[in-house]
Amino acid sequence: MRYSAWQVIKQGLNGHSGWQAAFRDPEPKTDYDVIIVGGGGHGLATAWYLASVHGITKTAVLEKGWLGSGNIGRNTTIIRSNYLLPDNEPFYELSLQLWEGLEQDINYNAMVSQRGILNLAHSDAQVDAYARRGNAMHLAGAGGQLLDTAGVRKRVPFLNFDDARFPIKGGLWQERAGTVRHDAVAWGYARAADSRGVDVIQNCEVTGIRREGGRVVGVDTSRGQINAPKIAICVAGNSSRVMSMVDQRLPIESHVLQAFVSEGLKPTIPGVVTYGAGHFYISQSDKGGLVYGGDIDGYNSYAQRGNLPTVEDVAEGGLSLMPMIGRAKMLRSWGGIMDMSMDGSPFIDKTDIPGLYFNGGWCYGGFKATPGSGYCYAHLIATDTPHTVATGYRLNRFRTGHPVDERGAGAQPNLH
Amino acid sequence: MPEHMPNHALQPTTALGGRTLNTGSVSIYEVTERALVSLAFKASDREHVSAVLGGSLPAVGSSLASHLAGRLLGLQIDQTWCLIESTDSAMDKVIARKLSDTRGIYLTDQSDAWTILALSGDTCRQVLERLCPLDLDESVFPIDAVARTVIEHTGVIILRTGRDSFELITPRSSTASFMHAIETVVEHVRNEIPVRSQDRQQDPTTSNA
Amino acid sequence: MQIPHPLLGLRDASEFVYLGDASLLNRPSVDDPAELGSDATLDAFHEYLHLRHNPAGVHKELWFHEQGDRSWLVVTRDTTTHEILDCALARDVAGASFGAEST
Amino acid sequence: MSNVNRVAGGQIERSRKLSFSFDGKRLTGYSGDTLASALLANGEVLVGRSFKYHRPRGIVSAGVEEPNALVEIGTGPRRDPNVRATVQELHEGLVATSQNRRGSLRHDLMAINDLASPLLAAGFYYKTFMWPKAFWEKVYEPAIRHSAGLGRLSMEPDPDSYDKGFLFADLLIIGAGPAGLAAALAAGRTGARVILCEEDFKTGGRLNAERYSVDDADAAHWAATTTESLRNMSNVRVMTRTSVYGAYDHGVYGALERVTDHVGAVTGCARQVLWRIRATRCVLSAGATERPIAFTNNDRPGIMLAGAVRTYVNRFGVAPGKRVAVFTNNDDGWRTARDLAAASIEITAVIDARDVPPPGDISALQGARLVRAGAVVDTHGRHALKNIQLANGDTIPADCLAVSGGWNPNVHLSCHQRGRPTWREDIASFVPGGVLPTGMSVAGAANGELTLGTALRNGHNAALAALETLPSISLDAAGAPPSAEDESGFVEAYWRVPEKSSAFRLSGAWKRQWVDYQNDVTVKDIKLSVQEGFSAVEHVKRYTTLGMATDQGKTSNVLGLAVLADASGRSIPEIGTTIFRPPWTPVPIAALAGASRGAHFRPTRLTPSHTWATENGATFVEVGNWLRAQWFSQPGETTWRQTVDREVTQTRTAVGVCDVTTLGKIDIQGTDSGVFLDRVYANTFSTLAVGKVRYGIMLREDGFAMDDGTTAHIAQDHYIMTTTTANAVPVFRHLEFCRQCLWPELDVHLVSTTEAWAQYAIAGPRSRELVARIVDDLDVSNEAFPFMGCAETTVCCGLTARLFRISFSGELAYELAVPTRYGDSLMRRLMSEGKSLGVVPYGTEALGVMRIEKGHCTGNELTGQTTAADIGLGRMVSQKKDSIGNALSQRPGLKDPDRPQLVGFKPVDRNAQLRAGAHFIEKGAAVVTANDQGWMSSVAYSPSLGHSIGLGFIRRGQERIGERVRACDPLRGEEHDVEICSAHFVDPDGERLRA
Repeated sequence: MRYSAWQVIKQGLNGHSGWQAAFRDPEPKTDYDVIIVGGGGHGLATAWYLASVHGITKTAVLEKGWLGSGNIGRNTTIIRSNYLLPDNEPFYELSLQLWEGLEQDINYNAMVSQRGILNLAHSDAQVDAYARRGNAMHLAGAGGQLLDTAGVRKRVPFLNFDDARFPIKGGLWQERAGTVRHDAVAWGYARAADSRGVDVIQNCEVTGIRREGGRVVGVDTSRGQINAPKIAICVAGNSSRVMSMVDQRLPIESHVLQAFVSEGLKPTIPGVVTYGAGHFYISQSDKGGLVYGGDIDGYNSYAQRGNLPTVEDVAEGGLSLMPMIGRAKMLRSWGGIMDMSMDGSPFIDKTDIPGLYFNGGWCYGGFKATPGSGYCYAHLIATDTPHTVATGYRLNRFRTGHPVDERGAGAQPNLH
Repeated sequence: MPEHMPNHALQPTTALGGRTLNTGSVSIYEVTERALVSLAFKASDREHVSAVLGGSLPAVGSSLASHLAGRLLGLQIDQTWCLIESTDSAMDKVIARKLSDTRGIYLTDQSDAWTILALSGDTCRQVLERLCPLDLDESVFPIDAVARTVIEHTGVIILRTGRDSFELITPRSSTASFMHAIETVVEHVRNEIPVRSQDRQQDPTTSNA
Repeated sequence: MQIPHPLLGLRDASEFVYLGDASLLNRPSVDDPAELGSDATLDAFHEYLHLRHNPAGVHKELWFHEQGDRSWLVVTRDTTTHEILDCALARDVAGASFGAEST
Repeated sequence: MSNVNRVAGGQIERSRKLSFSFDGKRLTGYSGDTLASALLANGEVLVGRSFKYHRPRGIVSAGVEEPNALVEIGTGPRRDPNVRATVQELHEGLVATSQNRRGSLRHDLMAINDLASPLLAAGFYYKTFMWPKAFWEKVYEPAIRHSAGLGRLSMEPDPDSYDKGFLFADLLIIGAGPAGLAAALAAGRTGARVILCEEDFKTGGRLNAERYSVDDADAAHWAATTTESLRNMSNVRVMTRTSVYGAYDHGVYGALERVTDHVGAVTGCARQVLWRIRATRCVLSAGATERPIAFTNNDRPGIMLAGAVRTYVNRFGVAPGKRVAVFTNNDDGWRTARDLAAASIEITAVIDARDVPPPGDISALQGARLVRAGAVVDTHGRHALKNIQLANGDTIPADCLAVSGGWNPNVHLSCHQRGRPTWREDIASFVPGGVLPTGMSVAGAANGELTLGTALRNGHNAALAALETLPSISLDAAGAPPSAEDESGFVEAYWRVPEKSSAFRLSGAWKRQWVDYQNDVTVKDIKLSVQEGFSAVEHVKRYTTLGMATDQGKTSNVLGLAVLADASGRSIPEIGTTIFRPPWTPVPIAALAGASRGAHFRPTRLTPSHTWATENGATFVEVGNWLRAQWFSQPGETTWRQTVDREVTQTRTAVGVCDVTTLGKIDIQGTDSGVFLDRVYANTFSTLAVGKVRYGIMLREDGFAMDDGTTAHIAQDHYIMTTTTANAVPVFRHLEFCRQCLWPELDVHLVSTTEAWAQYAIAGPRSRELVARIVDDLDVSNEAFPFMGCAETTVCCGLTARLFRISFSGELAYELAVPTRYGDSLMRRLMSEGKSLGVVPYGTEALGVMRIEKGHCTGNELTGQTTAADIGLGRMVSQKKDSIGNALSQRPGLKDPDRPQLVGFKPVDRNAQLRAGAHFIEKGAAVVTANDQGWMSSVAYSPSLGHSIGLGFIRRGQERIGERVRACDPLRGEEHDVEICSAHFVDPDGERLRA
């Protein structure tokens, strides 16, 4: 059923009795062309682009819990393409362009809202770094503006310009950035892929990866064996757990990232603002909650919960940057498992095992990459060659000495 | 009098210029006539060092008085710091001369890296519980206990000198910020007293009657 | 979290700085400088520095008591529950047969 | 008329009358009232509007679970949005304002949303607003954003202060109701360190709200006297107005104490204190929350939870209505009716969903309609309830309907780690289950023990069981538990009234049964969610927003599960709950930040010459946490460039002094210090003679440059390392890692001495003359004290000092260090002694200009992405030894000759001003990523050369000296042709610094 305003009115007048399930709840078949392990945003997007771009529809997406129960279901919903390095910027720009056409592409309103992002600078060196980054964005066609203090004040007058410990020296503004209703991305991709015949299978946990003659041939799951010549791993924070089934160690550690939402408030913050002298970023959801976060807790964890020092650190950054949010109240906090890579950049690559593909290492930046990741992963699975904007995301790049280290923090995942 | 008194013409300054605060229930003053020297050694040499120090090497977390080098603070398994009455800025050399055997013991004068604040008074523990992440209950942190920790993003060494008195040793460069943090809490604790006592009157007296 | 410091008792994790897997104690040794750039050396350092078991479960890891006694600790912790099973001074672990049990 | 609904009794202080206002209307109440009880006393039934449909709403509860009665408290910058009227204590002059309305509360223009509600079902927005594309952000979304949201932020900085603290206990007791008080009493008597936290301003919990007896005394009185005796125990800390909001790892709990909210603003006080409580054991005695029943139009003002109705009558002396009806599925409804009757309030009906005879004595309920196996099928009244309708069509007048659907134990904190609650059929609710937070046990109603006597015993026993494991605690002193009768409490699961006609017809479209009041989630929404395939509990929550409002579903979640179970043909335990996450109740962001905000966000570090610099016209700049002098303006100088040019020129022609104390200094001692340095630096140090300094480059293990600086061999087995200002802490940490974790066998010791020494760079052709005037006996001639020499010496007649002949400016230069206490005095001395030499102080800006003129790297170049080779120091990476990073620096990607290399850049048009951050593109090539050749990292105007110069990285830069490329800056719309040149713009052969 195609969604439209007319349909909403029609169904509304009809007591909503005509709405169908957004996606089927199919039983797994025994054979597919491609199995995607992981029913999060990236896995579902991959399934959609495999179907819509490459015509591969005999695909199963296997999700161990409920659809979208991973990081697509708990993040701060920011999309942007304001990266520095040539291995990153064109990829994120592709992703942003896909966001811009997403709703028409999948006939689902995921509320892509391009309200802009402002990254603040608090030293001359930071202004220089943003200039370098802003130019890299322009080279990749992503746009962007460098604002001075007055320009920042004009756009976000309620920041701390008066008694800031680290005064605002300027900022990098990307107008096309913004936020998206995160759960709806998973639902929209699932519905679209389902409409092309893809089986989206929930409550189906992969317990083993089968190999014959060196090649992968299928997976064992909590719902039986499922076969396919191509198996695409896309499990974010659980990457190491799944890859350990084929005895692979990865350049990845799993860490916890907390995020926070305040009680609902009338419109307050127009776009996304990030603090450059502390770890803090914030936006406001359409329901009125201030959605904010900061740094990861910093220790390996699969517990999906964090601890107080980070909660406080984030609040300190927030109050320093915008003291007017002091009386907004934190309503809820949550923690997700981040697949932190050694250089802060992801992997979209074939593994050494024929037929086995790997997508992961998105750190805490995976949400904005969802369409781009799905698009490039689908390209890799369908053609066995990396997409041109994703050639840097190789698994062996640390051995060869080609890290994609946006922060320059080196091989320590919790610093990225 | 320190043994080695330079007669140079430069004037010393302290981080707070000797500023003090006294509210009646809390007093804070900057201790200026004190030197701080670290003694570093291999952890496996602790017995030897203890012997050199006359058998008085404190465990990590505690302090004790030494006739050779003032109060010894056990701060690391391989470092003991000496807190000595002195205005000499090179007490490392003075202590080195006093020790019978300095093999394997490395001294560094740290007097000028730190500010020492003496905090005491009836409500000083109430003040500290809003600043210090350590359990300062006497059963856990008795007199002479010492610990290094962090207060308001600033490193600090806390030494308990009495039931209601402490010395806080904090990096010199950020002393003003540190002092501000303490003063703020001192003021809050003092001004809360009437708010809380007003409240106590209401609480148990009412009933259904 | 509270780290059960072997010398100091429970101390708040906010006093510490985390590094990562305690296998970082097992730095490969290069006795012959001529081997510095060899494939075998690069493989060994690459695996040492970059590849992780990243277990969901018991994990030995390095924490530095920066706002405390400046000791590096090897903490044994369950990454699924955060329960801490053991804590030792890294200097005592280093040089012992740590390598064998970590891999 | 004021306080029209006040009845006799209650625990308010009638002698202390308080005036307050609501939406501008002046009203009065009493000390001991909440805002909610005072509003009800004044007959203010309509207090707010719902989130989505802007339905009129009244007070539902008497506690933190309140979904409806959210108001703004205070005015100006202290305006506090989304405050629960049921928690806010009344104080003199309190100003409350209703929220989420356009126009007045009574005539909210947005109420039109309710008319459109048939279209606005769960998830409608995912299906529309997609055309035309641009309209989402410009038209639809702003409208949605504006009608959603609740209270308003003031948009001004919060003027109040907040403290944060740490508390420690053997036993933390969360909730001072009957179970909590019994636990505290038992634990307190044993001598254990106990903290008892209660979020209400009064301890006692339901004891204050019911007509119970404990130990044969009035229960509220027992609570008060017990609390007083607890307060008198030195080992017990009773904390009221303190909400424990989160259970974190290893026995750490977050708690928020409201210090002044009950009296209004108090200057010089912390408004709230955020406590981190570390407790070895914890008893969670957080009580239970009553839940409503879903029936058509169950959200009208006047429809309240039955327990709350009792609270208002018994505790606050307020009748929530003049004619009250009761709808219940358990005995509590009857208790409500009897308590109200005892207060002479008219009961019009008691409708019991169960088919059972009325429990207990009903003699007081004469005149009321008593219905067995009954149901309320609809209600009427726009801004206030007028009547209710029964299944048989009868209409019963009521301005208040007390509803009891049973009680949900407050399991939240038990689930903050891995706990998953388990279903208990007998009370039709979830109780704590799975793995509780370390050290926690649960007692009383929170554990499903919903009767008083049991709760008291349960609390007492839980405390003893918790303390049993602790050493040196004597349990004998605990005494016997308090005693009370167990009241009847039989509940029969009954969730919602069956709908009369199909709701899936337009005629029934406006007939809705509310589940989540605040977010306007109805039974229909949950059914639709299931119909569309969103039937996992998390999907339902996200698709309908059930339980996502400010109350986090405290009253609605279990009811929602029951509706979901019904709609999807599963049992409630099969479905399970959503995950409970901190905080239990909302916590102001300001409280979480505490004092670390504004100018005090982070400590400020001051250099030894700070006072002097302030006196001498310095402008300061933040470098990490340090404040450093950026430049020293002199009278007549109108731009900073004038000042900086003068400082550079004066230094290069005479002598300049700069405070470089902020550079990290590490004292390295021990017999293996040289070996250690060889292993941590890429280059060799063990060959360095005493009295010499060497420049060192330190790599990370991955082969990229980490930091650079000089290390001086000051004495046998004693080195002094310097690091960059920014890396002082990470380098020290790294060195300790190397020392303790990699090579513990080495005899080497590290002490940070950054702050112990005030250090000044003295640079320029006349620096030697100035230094000679300061040092006592040291021969500073070029022969005796050459470039890269160092010495311990004395200055100014006997002061210990260290002198290093090193240069960052490229001039003849020294760095002189004295104990920090003499730093101020030495600066003054240098200035007075140097006056005749033309001395000038210079700041970080001039320092920056001079280092760019010399091609020295700073953070702009050492970005963590560059190798030693990239910055032209590849030959320093010794291949004769294994040191940190030497091996991996030989990976192909790091040795690639095509990597961008550091070189200098001059504008072809010497008048052009270069820009850091520009990218290099070949002539004629398109300005796109594929043609990106590198970037400009640092730029300065060189007063020595008279034009703009830059340092930057460009592919194969060293081979391309003399080549011209474009420095493109599309970000700022600029582009300049530049010439690639040596990075050493001034004195390339280093003659000056060796002079």
